[in-house]
Amino acid sequence: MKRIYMDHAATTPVDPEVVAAMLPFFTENYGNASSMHAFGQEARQAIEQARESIALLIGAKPDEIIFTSGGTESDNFAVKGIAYARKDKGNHIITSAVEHHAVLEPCHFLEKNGFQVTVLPVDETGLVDPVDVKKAITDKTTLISIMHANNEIGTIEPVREIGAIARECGIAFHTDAVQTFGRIPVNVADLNVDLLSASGHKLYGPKGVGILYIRKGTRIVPFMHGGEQEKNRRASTYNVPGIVGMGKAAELAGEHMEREAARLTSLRDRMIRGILDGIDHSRLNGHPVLRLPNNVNVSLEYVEGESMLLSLDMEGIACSTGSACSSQSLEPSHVLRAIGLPHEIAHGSLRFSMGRVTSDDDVDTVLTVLPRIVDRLRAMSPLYGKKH
Amino acid sequence: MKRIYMDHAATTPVDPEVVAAMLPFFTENYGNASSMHAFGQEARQAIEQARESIALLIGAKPDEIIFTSGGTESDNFAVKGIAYARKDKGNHIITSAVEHHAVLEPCHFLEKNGFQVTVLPVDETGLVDPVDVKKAITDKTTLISIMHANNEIGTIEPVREIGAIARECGIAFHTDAVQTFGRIPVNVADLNVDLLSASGHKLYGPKGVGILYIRKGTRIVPFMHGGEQEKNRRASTYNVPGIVGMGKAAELAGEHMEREAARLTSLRDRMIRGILDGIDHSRLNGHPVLRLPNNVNVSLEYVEGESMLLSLDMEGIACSTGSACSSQSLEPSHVLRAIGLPHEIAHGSLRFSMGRVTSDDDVDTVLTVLPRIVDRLRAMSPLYGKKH
Amino acid sequence: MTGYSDKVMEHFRNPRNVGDIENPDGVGKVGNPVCGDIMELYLKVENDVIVDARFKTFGCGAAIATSSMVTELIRNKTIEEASKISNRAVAEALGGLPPIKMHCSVLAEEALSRAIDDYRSRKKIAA
Amino acid sequence: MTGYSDKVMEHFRNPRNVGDIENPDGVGKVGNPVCGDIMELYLKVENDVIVDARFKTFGCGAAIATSSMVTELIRNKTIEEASKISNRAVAEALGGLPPIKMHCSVLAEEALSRAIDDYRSRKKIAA
Ligand SMILES: Cc1ncc(COP(=O)(O)O)c(C=O)c1O
Ligand SMILES: Cc1ncc(COP(=O)(O)O)c(C=O)c1O
Repeated sequence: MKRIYMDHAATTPVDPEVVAAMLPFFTENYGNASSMHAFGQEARQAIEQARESIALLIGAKPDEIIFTSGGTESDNFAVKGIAYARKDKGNHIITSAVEHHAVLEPCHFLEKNGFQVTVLPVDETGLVDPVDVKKAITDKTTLISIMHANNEIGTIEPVREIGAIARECGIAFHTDAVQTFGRIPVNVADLNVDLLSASGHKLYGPKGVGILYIRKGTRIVPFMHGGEQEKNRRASTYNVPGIVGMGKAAELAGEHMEREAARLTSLRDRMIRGILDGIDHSRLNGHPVLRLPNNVNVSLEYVEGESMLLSLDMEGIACSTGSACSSQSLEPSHVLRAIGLPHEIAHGSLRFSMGRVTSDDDVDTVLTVLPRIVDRLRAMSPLYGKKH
Repeated sequence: MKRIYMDHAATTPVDPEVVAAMLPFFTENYGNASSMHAFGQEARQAIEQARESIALLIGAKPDEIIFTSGGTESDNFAVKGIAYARKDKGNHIITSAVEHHAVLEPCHFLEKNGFQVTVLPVDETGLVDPVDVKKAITDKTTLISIMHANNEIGTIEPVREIGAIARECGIAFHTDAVQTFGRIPVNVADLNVDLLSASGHKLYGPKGVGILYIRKGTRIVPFMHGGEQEKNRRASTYNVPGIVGMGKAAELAGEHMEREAARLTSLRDRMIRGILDGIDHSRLNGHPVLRLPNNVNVSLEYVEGESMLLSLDMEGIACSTGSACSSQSLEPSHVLRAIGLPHEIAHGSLRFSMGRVTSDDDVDTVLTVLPRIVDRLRAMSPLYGKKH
Repeated sequence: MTGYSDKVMEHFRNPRNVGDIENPDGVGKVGNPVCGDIMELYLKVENDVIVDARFKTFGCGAAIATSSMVTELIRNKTIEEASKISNRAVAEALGGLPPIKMHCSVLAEEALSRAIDDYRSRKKIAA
Repeated sequence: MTGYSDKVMEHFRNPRNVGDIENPDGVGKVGNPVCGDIMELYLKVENDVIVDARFKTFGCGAAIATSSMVTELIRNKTIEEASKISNRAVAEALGGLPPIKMHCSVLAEEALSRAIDDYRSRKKIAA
């Protein structure tokens, strides 16, 4: 059975070129990049080269890039770091209901420690309205954090407009670009952002490494306290192979992105049409156009997501669901609830996220297999039986 | 020129067996370990196996081990996580003057946010006195953090005794075991610890991965907020290759540790004797006996550390120094100051830290090369000239 | 989340006794769309012995497997015997369930007990 | 910290003009053991021209290299010319210094200016 991986929003395979770039830094050039000796300096140079590749990809200066352990750390660093750095100016943060937990949970932590958080709603396609952002601003607002594109439903937010509002008001603006970095153009000047998070493993780089872009002149309190790495802004021994890998992945993304985004967009639209046409009582979640090129998120009514996911997995197809049953909370995805889906429809959602390996044939396979699975499960469903 | 790496306290090469264990998880079993599909489950199983290997090495239960991005994160997590979890009970933390910055800096951060910190002094060998710990305890004390062994001078602290005191008083006890994990026996029951930090790259594992041991029943506030990984205690996509690598490294450490510690101890003592006998005005820093098997830290009077380090590097020998000149603060190492070294002697310190690749010949080379370098630099030194 | 046992997967793959029963002697319906699991259990009873049991379930893999297993466990049992089957027994028969899925076995137990209650109250009325 | 330029390493490896001068015409001593850098600069001056310059330094690679470079730069210069040599000039002559090492070049400039002051005050007394 050919295995079909349709979960690139969760993580991606590491590109073999990336692995090759990383390998020498495990066993040969293994120095600590803070060390003065030759072993250390080799490592240091490799890090600075990676920093340049990444800066280039997003239109930043190299010393505005700080390496972290991943998207979650970058988000925690940005949110807490700005909140603490500006706590003399104010204690109010604005974010949205569809942010990743890596932004929402740090906000909740801060709420328990004296800060105030406004969580903006979204429309039924998942869009934040810049007007809402503007209205939510008070003289205590120090940070706005709105993601670039949503990881579940793929909706691309009006970050540029929100950034302009933030800048006008002198408020720091952070965007979680974990899902867009290396997939669609991301430019910190165009987007009007002061801080931007990205993660290596979402773009064919290794897990356990990420970056936070911090615009020059933006004061921030460190999140990872300790040694003097990253000019005292992020402590811990440099993860040299990880950083080199993310640098290489950024380079490759720069080369592939444009062609790949176009290719995926057409696969995506074919797949969406195929599902909506081929399965009755199905609907698309997220925005039809302002959408990540690789994201297909659908709800198949009267069936539950995990049982579809397992059935697809038995046929070698890997995807994900926003159903309660796959989370510890037993609550369906906060994103699907934020766009107003009734619980039972949220429970019946599937996300297919495509990538470099995804072929036309893979899409055909999904379009053949999925309707069969939905039929079989609907035949077992007490909800479906009632209505047909 | 043969290169001799004597900086294993800073970082170690990754064991080729560890790299081999990691490799499949980059390009083949690349799933996100939180995913339900087969790709995810393969990754999940590998993580649980690594967790078991590590638990076994330190006498813990697997679900008491949480994976982090390294020693710094584990220390931040332990210190802040306990402080916040117990802030209703008290706001006082006890630590020592020789802790790694990854413990001291989180303490300073907390001090700025309403907590109180007592930093205990050490004696001239670097030992914390358990009696001092006992005296420092108040009814507001919620956490004691004392390292297992010091990374600069190698002194092994009386953790077991301090742990007993903490337990008696119902205070959480954390130890930073980054330098001992996998090098000398570490057992969480023997050491009476509630929390213990370790890092992969200090024991022939990869950089960018670590663990925090948290004794069952110890309440802690997450440090990395976000997704539901690690039972809601540490968010971020699992760094599968890194975790697998650390697991393999722990396995190998279990096999090698005893023999290796004995071998290194005898190399260490020969090297210390060789330096003290071969170079006048030299002295050992740290405890002569309660000492990491691989640590040699000496002060060579009238010469500055960095200039020795560079000279050694030119001869292919990599080591480190506690001299001001290698740090951004231009202050000599806080550890060397804490053991009472005058500034000029602190500036003249070198640390050689040995490892699996270190041979008898390597030690001989250092013992031949170092005196020559010291002579040459002393001939340039205005301090030496005066006295001889 | 952790994986399912082979037995769970086997029941998920080939669920036993899917469907409903015309003129059932007892029906148990539990759960609701909000929590993501709905189970309906149908019994055919002769002389206080369950001669047929069928289910319809909207829910995750564990929900479907536990529904399937519970129908297997109660077939050819007396009502008295069936009423003693606990959620743990269902989970054990499946080779265990991940902790966060134990609620599915609870749901199955509830469906069973409702169906038995229903059977008993119908019998009372008929009597 | 970042690495040194090749020129710095070359001067560190082969420092020029190490030592002191018997009966110097000017001496500049700066720094102290606390901050980790001590520099002593000795001048031999004939007709207001520096005919010999030597140094002794306790300090890091940059401290030794800047000491070496400053002695090179001032040799065969008039006192007037030498007094115009700035710390930046020393750093530039070395192909630059890492930012956190710029203080070493400042120290070298200070040593030079003290040595020149010393020379001038001796001359005044002798005159
Ligand atoms: C939008 C978004 N933000 C943050 C994260 C967290 O990144 P990481 O898993 O690298 O910590 C993810 C992915 O998990 C994501 O999709
Ligand atoms: C004692 C000690 N604690 C903490 C750390 C930090 O570990 P890491 O560099 O993995 O973050 C180190 C090493 O750098 C260490 O030696």
